[in-house]
Amino acid sequence: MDGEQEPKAKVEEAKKLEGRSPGQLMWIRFKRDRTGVISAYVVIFFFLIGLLAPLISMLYGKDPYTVFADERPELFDSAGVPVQPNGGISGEFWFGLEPGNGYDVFTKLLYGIRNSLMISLAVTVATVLTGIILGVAAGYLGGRTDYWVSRVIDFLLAFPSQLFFIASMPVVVSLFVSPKDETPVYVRVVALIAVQWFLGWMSLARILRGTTLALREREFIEAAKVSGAPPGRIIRKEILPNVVTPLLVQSTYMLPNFVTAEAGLSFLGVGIVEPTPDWGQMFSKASTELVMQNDITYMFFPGISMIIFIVAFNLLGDSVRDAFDPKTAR
Amino acid sequence: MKEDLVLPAPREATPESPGEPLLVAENLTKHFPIKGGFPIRRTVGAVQAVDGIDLTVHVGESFGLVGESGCGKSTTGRLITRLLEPTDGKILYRGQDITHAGRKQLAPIRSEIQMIFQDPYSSLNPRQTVGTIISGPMEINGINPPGGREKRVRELLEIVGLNPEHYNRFPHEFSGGQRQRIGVARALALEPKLIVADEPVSALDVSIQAQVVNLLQKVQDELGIAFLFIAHDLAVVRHFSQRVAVMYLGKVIEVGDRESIYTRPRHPYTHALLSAVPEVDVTGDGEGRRERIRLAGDVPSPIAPPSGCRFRTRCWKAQDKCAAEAPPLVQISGNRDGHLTACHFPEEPTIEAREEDIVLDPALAALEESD
Amino acid sequence: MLRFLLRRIAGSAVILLLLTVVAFLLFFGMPRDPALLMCGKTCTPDALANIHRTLGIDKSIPEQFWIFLSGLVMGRDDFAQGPCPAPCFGYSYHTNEAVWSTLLDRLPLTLSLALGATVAFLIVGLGTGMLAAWRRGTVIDKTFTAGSMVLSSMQIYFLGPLALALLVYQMDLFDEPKYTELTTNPVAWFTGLLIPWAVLSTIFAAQYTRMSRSAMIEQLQEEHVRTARAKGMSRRYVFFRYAWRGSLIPIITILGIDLGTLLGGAIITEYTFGLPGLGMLAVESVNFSDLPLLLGVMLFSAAMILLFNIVVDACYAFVDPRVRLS
Amino acid sequence: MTTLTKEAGAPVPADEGAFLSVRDLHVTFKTEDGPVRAVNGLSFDLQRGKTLGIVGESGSGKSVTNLTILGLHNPMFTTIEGDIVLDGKELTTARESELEKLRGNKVAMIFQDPLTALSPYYTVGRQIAEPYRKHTGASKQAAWDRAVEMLGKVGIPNPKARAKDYPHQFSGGMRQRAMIAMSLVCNPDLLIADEPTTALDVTVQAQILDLLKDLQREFGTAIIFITHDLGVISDMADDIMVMYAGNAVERGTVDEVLRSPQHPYTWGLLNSMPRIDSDLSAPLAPIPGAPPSLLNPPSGCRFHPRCTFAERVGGARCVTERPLLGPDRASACHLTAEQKRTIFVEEIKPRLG
Amino acid sequence: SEGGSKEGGNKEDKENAERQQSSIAFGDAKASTGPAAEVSGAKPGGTVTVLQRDSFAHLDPGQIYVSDEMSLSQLIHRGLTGYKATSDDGKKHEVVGDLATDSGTTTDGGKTWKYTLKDGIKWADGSPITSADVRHTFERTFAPFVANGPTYIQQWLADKPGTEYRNLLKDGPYKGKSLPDSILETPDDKTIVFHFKKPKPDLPYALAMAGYSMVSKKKDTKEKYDKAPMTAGPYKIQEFKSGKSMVLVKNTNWDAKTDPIRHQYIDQFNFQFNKQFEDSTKAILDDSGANATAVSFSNEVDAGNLSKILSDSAMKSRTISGYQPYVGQMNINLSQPEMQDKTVREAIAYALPITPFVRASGGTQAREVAGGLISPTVSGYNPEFDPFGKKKKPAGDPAKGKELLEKAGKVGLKLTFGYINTPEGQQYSTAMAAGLEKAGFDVQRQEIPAETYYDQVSKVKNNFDIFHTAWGADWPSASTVIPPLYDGRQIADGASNYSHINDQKVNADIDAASEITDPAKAAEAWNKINEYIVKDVVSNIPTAYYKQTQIAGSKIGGLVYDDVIGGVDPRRLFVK
Ligand SMILES: Nc1ncnc2c1ncn2[C@@H]1O[C@H](COP(=O)(O)OP(=O)(O)OP(=O)(O)O)[C@@H](O)[C@H]1O
Ligand SMILES: Nc1ncnc2c1ncn2[C@@H]1O[C@H](COP(=O)(O)OP(=O)(O)OP(=O)(O)O)[C@@H](O)[C@H]1O
Ligand SMILES: [Mg+2]
Ligand SMILES: [Mg+2]
Repeated sequence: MDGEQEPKAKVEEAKKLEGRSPGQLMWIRFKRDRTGVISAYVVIFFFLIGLLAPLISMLYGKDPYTVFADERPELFDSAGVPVQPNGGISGEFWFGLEPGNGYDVFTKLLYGIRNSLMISLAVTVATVLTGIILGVAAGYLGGRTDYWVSRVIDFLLAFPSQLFFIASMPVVVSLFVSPKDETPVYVRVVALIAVQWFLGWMSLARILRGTTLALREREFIEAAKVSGAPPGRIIRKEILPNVVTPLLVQSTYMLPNFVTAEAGLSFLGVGIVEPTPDWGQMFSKASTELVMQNDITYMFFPGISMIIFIVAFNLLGDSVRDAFDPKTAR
Repeated sequence: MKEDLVLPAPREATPESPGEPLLVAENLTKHFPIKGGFPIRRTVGAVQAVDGIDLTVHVGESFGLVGESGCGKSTTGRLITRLLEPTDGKILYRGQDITHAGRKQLAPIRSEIQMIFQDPYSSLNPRQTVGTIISGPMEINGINPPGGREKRVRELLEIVGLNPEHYNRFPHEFSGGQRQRIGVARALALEPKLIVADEPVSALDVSIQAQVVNLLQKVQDELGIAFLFIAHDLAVVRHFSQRVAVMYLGKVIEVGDRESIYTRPRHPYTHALLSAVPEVDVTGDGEGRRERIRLAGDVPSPIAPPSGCRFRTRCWKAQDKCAAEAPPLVQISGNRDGHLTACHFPEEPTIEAREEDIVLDPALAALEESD
Repeated sequence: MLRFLLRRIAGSAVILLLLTVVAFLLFFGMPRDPALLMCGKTCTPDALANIHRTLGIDKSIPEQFWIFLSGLVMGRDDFAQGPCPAPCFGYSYHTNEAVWSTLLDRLPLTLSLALGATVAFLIVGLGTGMLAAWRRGTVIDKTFTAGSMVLSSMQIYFLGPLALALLVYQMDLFDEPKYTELTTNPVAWFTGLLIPWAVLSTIFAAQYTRMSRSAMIEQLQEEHVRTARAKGMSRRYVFFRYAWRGSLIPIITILGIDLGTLLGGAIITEYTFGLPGLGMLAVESVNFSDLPLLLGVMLFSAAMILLFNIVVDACYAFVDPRVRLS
Repeated sequence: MTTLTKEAGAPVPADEGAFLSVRDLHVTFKTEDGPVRAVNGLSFDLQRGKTLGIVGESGSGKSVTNLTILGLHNPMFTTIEGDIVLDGKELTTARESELEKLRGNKVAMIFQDPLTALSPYYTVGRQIAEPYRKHTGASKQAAWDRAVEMLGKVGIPNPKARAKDYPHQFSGGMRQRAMIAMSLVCNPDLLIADEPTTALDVTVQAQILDLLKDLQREFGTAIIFITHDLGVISDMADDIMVMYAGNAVERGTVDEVLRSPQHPYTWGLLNSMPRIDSDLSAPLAPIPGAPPSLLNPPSGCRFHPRCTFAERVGGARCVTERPLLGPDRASACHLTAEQKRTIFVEEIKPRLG
Repeated sequence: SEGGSKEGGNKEDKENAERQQSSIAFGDAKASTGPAAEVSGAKPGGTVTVLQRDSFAHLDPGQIYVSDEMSLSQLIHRGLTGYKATSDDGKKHEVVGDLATDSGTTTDGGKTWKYTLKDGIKWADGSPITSADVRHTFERTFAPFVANGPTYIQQWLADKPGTEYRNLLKDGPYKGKSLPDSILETPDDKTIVFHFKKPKPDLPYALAMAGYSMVSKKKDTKEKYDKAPMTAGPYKIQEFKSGKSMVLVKNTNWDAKTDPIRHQYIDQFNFQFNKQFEDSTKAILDDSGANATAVSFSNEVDAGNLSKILSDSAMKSRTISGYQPYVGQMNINLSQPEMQDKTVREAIAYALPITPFVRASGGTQAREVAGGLISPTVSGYNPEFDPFGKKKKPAGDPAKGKELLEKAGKVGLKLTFGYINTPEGQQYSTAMAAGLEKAGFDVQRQEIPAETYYDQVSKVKNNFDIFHTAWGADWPSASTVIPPLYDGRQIADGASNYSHINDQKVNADIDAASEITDPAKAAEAWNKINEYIVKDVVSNIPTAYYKQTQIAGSKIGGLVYDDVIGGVDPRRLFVK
């Protein structure tokens, strides 16, 4: 608490009549945290890369779909391994060429990041919305609603999630696709989002339910009730602004989890498939004999970039949490 | 447990409390169910938080409610503001039954019954500015004071002794006492007739407490607002309330005007309570030493309260009758008008020291004997 | 406590039942007909129908479901492959093996993988985490914190292939991971699983380092820990007796989830290293639209998760008397 | 008796006769927002067998002072200057192992909230027996027996069985009794009780206060008793030290401080406190304003922003110059002794009734 | 690289071509008399470890149709006829009588075939093998549960294409019905006579298939037989843990004197399953302990180790390689309206890059760019045939393709490309699609689950314009390639005429070639049809010939790449 002296404080008050909201305070605290700020820049960098991928590859002059193994056969052996050392890194192909069909790794990584982040972001948004709606409803309404939402959460948490993912992906995809056309990429994307969302919202909902339950006991909610506030208003004006903190903290932890989970699915071959570039699909390529036996350079591009991204995001998450809640030890 | 005795008319006006009865609670009861059991969850018991109490708060008066932790004071307050649904009994506000009124039915009187809370930290939404917090109730009830809500809020801030410039500040920028003032301003925003104040000062430092007590007193005097003032600090209640009820384990065991309760208590528990209050001897004359009563143990659990008189397990006068029969809350002989006591074997109406201290606590007794 | 456990078990049974329903429905949503797989090159509609009949998928879904359920409890003898004692999950469409025995068959690998890794990551993770908390603020602490941050952000599908590529293919230090029964050849069992264990436990250990460090630090700030210090108990005693006990609770919670998932089949790990455990079985059963197998694996995995939920609850009671006595 | 010493200038050597002697203690915490000077040049002494009451509002540094005596602050974030001499031994520079021998043995502590201050994981008996074993080297059984004995002493019915219970099975009052049993198990010479009754009900508080008094009489322990509540302190203490914002502002015996207080803050406290027998006609007279921030404390006298008597000092002394606490019975205020006397008698006392 | 056949070498091509000129003879009674000629240097005893990727899904002869099961079948099952190696290098063979006294006698140009069982032939339990068992074996192939084995003889007996043959004996022999003597005659315990409506000169070949090995009538347990069959070969199953392991031990009731084609040198075979190609290669290279006597029947050397092994002279004696009977081809679905334009098909043929397929399968050591549809292991192979210049331009000729497409006025044509959803399938299909798109096609890739891939593409009403399949000859004659794949009268669900080619000339030529009894002449006739299909009909674009390299432990003797089996010949192995 910043203690405050009434008589003296008046002079200063004239200068800063606007109070600083908790959000602003958090922002000030966050800005002081160097690790957090650097991590934030790294994370923003990745999102920028994703956003600007088409532009960058245009400037760079290649796209991630050109089969260089057929365009430039002299660069490859007959099994599709780049002949030059270090995965064929050269002034022309900055990150080398992908063993197999010989895609350009640089543009593929750009687009891979773009697609992965897009999907994960969408899952996060869907999850957050569901989490808010169900979590807050269960916490605030209590009783039957709470009971059933909690049971559903328990039930879904008992799901072997990965197993469910791989089992349901083909089903979900088949719901959308006409047998004539190629499975459009967006269908896979939607299916990925849907499947991850389906088993992804529970922990957030649970946390928000807890937060709401705790908030419901807070006296300012009672104060609103005593004034005759309808439930809608209480949720909107009193509860929602207060779940923003856990929401933000949780989302910063959730998003990298979704990124890795999405990559895991593509790695298993049930997510995004060739030739659509995707982080996870690159891992799946990286784990082929071709790469592991011949030249492991390729492996490092998706690997290192993902580690940097996840570490930065996790550090950012820690900083956000610290900024909101300076008590917790780090 | 239900009070099945004929009740004395609680609306009887006493000299100290002029005016109409504003709010009347009859046989007010709240039992919180305890869930449990196997294999199917069901109600296996109940916390008898409030178990059939009768209260009357008159227009413009301050009614104090004291008692130990867990005796049901807050529950009573929240029943009266209709934050909780009573299990049994009746609440009449200006003669109108609001016991089970829904949110819509309550709307017209919502603005007349307001509440002030104990915890200055949790009673204000940390994400709203002071202005939003205070104008909230007006907005909800569609009140548009002349000159606009903002002007009214600034006025209110002034009334509670805060700088009107604080309009755009957030609660965390205030100290505990100031927050409590914000809480008062919020309660005043609707120009209520009754304010339920649930331990409004117990979380504050002594040096700040008085600021808030004085403010409330001013509000009560100047605006004629009635208070249901809940506190466990007997001194504060004495200072603020014209009439006082003492609760024990979900029951009112004694009620009366301030004078009667503090100087002529009849219930043994009231005696014990008063004797336990540590006093500062500022004058140093030591005259009129008060009695010393040391009860044994804590308040029993409200889940399975003792039969008959609930205080009997800690009472030095308890007899078989106390276990068999719950004493009714009546005006026993020797009491002034409006001073009701629920006791089979009441004490003398004095707080003077007795010949021998009553020490029920075995350890204390042992230690004192060994001296 | 016992009642509580019984209730949890009953609740788990309900969840398993629901899960079976979902898995059933999911399967019927699958865009392939398992009979096609078995029908072979010379498939005729007649033959197909015949296979449908032998598989029992000509019956209505509720009917099949009911048959399946009763089989679980009482066993069945209406299979062409022979009698199927309880718990009867039926016979795999694809391999014609009894599902239950396939599950039991694959279990030792998954068990070895999960438990071995768990032992490793618990020892390493809790050890480093506590050391970091003990030496909070020192170089050791900072190194561990930074290291665990990076390692815990690793993914099996990166670290696994990387370890394989470097240790097995490029440097040829190890054999490719493979599973040998412990009883057959303990040395081969150990060496064969070394890399998967190492990879799995590196990632997990890093997570547990972080977790146990912050749990310890949180506990050390508890008031009762301060009381213990005020009583004159040594720092070591307070650290290991008071703070550690409390730090176990969040760790047990996560450990329960992790163990449940690992024992239900570490799909990506087994896939990465080509180990035919339950996780691989799951992938196979999905690939072959093998309903009985899929149901078996799903129920088994879910049962593991639920079992460990209950174990976690029991552990809470063991660690925390407040839970035990309530 | 408390002996009082000059605060500034050459520090007066510790009183030979005093059992505990604190001199010019400064405690500063490093925090994210800057250094918090929680205790700022505090000195006091305590004799064996006596009770020193410390009052002051929240955040005035009462707990910090006493945790410093036990050396319980995290050295990484805390700087401690000054001397703490306990029974002839300097504590601020003592090694951790020496402090360990002292804690729970010679000096014991009771904390405010017995629920969080007792470990939920071990039985009450074990927690009481632990320090006894450690400090006396008694056998497990002997320590347990001692724990049971102590529980009996503090009035836990059926102590043999209850010793096997866990703290959460105890009620609030019983927990505080267990806490007291734990602190007294090694017959400490000094007992620090940090608001031991704030979390309790009045009737239970009265039991506990009586218990402490009786036990003190029996064991001859010196007690530092921290509280907000002047009533409690007048009941318990021999001497009183009033703290405000990290400083002691007034010091004296109970009678002196409560009947002829000299510091405006003490007056404020007495005036703002409703009493069960005070005159109801006079309204309470609160201290205006709010406690200061320790991050950025007021200059000069730390009480001056809230002090209604500052003008009477003349000039801006209160704002610029920090008043010193004299020796013995003293108060840290720029008002002259005469002014203090007349103000109290004429303006304050009548209100107290 | 040019992806093509540089390293494959024209020398080898020629050698193969020459070898195929002399086709396999049908042996007489003398050639069919046991025991088989000793393998030079062989000695009895020892245990061999067999590392296999896939567990055996079927042990019932009637269900066996995949190569690793066929290899196993060489050791445990026996049929009426079999291939006898007539050279020590696995390259020369003769079809001889196995259980029968000779490879079969026909008096009417192949319509009636008579077989007589040898004396002293027994099941592993010691009971004699009689003509009743033979009759049962063929009759049960009509039962619905026998769904995975070959269907030649059933179709011939019923004289019906596709799956209609099943109507001849709907429930097999199990409901008391049997084939009439006019079709299958067993006049006594030792004699079996087949009556066909049309000449079937290839019957001795067909009977040599593992799928027509004998099933014991008494011990037939229907579906369950698939896990525990009665055996007659030199080895019997001691233990089989599906997905894990199998142990074969000597069958004491097997009499070398009755068997002209098998040996029984090894005491025991220990199979281990789930050994990926890398695992088995690594284990065998390790060559210590049990690995020194390790071999794999079907695992190839993995792509990563291949060039290392091929260039290591020390490994030479332990390495065997050769062609497999498979030929990859891109089917153009002629039922699709847009595909009926020959110019479009030619555009596809020119534009389609073959390199992606070669690449995805491990490079030129595993696949060789193909010119025609007949494998080098089959009589009639012509190494010179390459109408679309694929051997020179394996990455395709998009310019030419585009030109043709423009000529057809179909630039931007939507081309639905069904591909098998495996990592390899994904890889080559995307690159192929990219190549076709350069020629102006709009390629729609459609994934098909790997497990049901062939079921889906063999549906007549499938929606795919192009899809890739591979076909291997069941015996070294193009009669097992051309008719099942390109006979227009064979179009049916589940049949193998994937491109739905129904060309009058092809049909007529097939009929004619089928009746040629001289193997050499027949081979030439078949090749003509092949060239006509590729060049003139353009319904199937050959992609690659399959090649395979295998290795064995240093203590393994008798290691030979057998062309007919398409891998290690397990019968000749011994431990040095
Ligand atoms: N929502 C609830 N559910 C169950 N029990 C409750 C609930 N609210 C209160 N109680 C119980 O009811 C009893 C009375 O509670 P209440 O809060 O009214 O006491 P109080 O007199 O206000 O005590 P305090 O002085 O501690 O505030 C207590 O035993 C409490 O545990
Ligand atoms: N570890 C710490 N780090 C930073 N500041 C601290 C720490 N401990 C105490 N403080 C600060 O020191 C000041 C004095 O605290 P202390 O606990 O001594 O107050 P107190 O007088 O005991 O108050 P209370 O009556 O509320 O217990 C407070 O402002 C507090 O915020
Ligand atoms: Mg309360
Ligand atoms: Mg304190």
